[in-house]
Amino acid sequence: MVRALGLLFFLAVTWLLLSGIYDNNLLFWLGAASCLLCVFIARRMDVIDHEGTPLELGWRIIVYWPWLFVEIVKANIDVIGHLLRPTLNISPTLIRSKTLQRTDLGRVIYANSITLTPGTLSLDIDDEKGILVHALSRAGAEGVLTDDMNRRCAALESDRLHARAQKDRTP
Amino acid sequence: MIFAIGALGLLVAMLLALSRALLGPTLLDRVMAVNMFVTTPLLLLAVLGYLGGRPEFLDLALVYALMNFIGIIAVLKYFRYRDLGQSRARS
Amino acid sequence: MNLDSGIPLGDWEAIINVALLGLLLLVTIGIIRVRNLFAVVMLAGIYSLLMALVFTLLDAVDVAFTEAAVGAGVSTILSLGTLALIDSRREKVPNRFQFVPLLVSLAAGAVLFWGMQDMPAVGSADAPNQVHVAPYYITQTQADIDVPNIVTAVLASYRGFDTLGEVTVIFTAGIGVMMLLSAMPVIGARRRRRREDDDGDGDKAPNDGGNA
Amino acid sequence: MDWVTIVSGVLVIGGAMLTVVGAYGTLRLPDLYTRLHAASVTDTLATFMILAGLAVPSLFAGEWLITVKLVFILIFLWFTSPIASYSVGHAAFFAAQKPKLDHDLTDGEGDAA
Repeated sequence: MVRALGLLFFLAVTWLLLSGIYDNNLLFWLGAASCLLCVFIARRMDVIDHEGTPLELGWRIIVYWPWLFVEIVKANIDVIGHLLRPTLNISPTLIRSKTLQRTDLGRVIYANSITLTPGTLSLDIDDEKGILVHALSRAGAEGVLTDDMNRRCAALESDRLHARAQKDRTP
Repeated sequence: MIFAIGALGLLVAMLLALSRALLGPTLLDRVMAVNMFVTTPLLLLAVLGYLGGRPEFLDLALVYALMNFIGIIAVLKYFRYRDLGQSRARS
Repeated sequence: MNLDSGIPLGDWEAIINVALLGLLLLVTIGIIRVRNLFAVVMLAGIYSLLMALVFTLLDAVDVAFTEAAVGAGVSTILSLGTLALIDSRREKVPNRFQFVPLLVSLAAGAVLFWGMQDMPAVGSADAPNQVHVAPYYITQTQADIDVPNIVTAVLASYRGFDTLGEVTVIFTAGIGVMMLLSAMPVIGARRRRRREDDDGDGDKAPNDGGNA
Repeated sequence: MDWVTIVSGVLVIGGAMLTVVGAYGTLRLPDLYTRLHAASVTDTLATFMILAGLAVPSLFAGEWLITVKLVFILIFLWFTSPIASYSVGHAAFFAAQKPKLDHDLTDGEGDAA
């Protein structure tokens, strides 16, 4: 129920910000009705769970995003340097990175963070073998192997999220 | 002026991405090029809104972003399962 | 709502228009040249996106919205659904130069150009469609219906019965397509089985693209 | 020229240059996997720079609803683009398109695929 309310709140805020019309009663109530309908359908589809509305991530994700942004900028500068060099000096590398996360949600965040930073690209996720990463250069691959991002993604998962994931897995 | 230069740069980028989509060589190269191509008209749309002094039209850019995503997922689902209807167990 | 013709881009409008139309031409040539239906579907999606940009430049934002959502999104997915049902890999390549189709399309293009001579300039204020009912809609919508978007007001209220008829037609067509498709899975399954007999792995993606 | 114009100009033009660089990279690099890296330059930093360059003048003109729309576009793109890239790379890898590799630090998976 808390999750449904959270989703409703998020949808309502999105609707209000995107429409920008507040002095028209008809449109206002139609918007409210469409938000409620969306939440109702989402409940029927059974997608309101710890993955659909991950409220447990809370403030941790707010701290993680700026760090990820700095990483993205650094990786971009690196890749642009590779692209603009007159002679192509790349050394494509394939590695496996063992995941330290305990939940699927954490693994997905880690894999998407790897893909979002240019120069590294996750190709496959396997629970035992870890994430298969294709890197543009050997240095980039070694950057992944230092597990900095891996540990930060693991730190995103609170115990409550872990417990919730366990509970959702065994219905 | 700055927005016009930005728009011209985006048009050049569109041309380059399009030539990758036309060159191939494999089918997935084309998918990748199309995926990248969609980002540039989206940005061009946003820049054009400012160039014309009517930035309210960013809604359209939002539709582009969502449609791009749905389209690519449909393409790759078709690619993997050869079908859009049912999701079979992964092979 | 401002009544200017198009987004006022000034000197840049011509350059951007020509560049966009050039890209459209390139995509069209690509659609004709590429011999893989899957790639053609994706290029058609690009075509719709560029078309939506051109509509935006013409200040037809509602049309651009529809083009982006339906042309690039829904129709790509529908074409892919069709490709999943038909056998898309064996395609007959005409090796002879086709003279008659070229003649027909050139003639049609010439007729369109000829007809264009009588059209008023794009967005001119004294064009017939601008002086008929359009001024009434533009000035009175806010008082009559109190909806910010005039196009929506015209479609859903001023011409509500018209729209109701259109929706009925589309709904009927949708039911027809669904009934057809509910009979199709049998055919699709048979085809898949044959494909698996053909090349062993029916689920793997093909590597045969790009022989453009 | 006031500094708002300068900042937004640098961001927009720089972002447009980066999209050109990313697109040029997809033409220059040798195989699909490396091209995906170049494409992600366009999807991440270039997009951010252009949208930020547009957000600066609206923010200072007090039109914060437009700024919010720009932020929404950026969030949608950054949430969805890695999923699309992953899907392309995954599909290619399991369609047995071998990546061209200099170093394979796994147990030869790049050859086996």
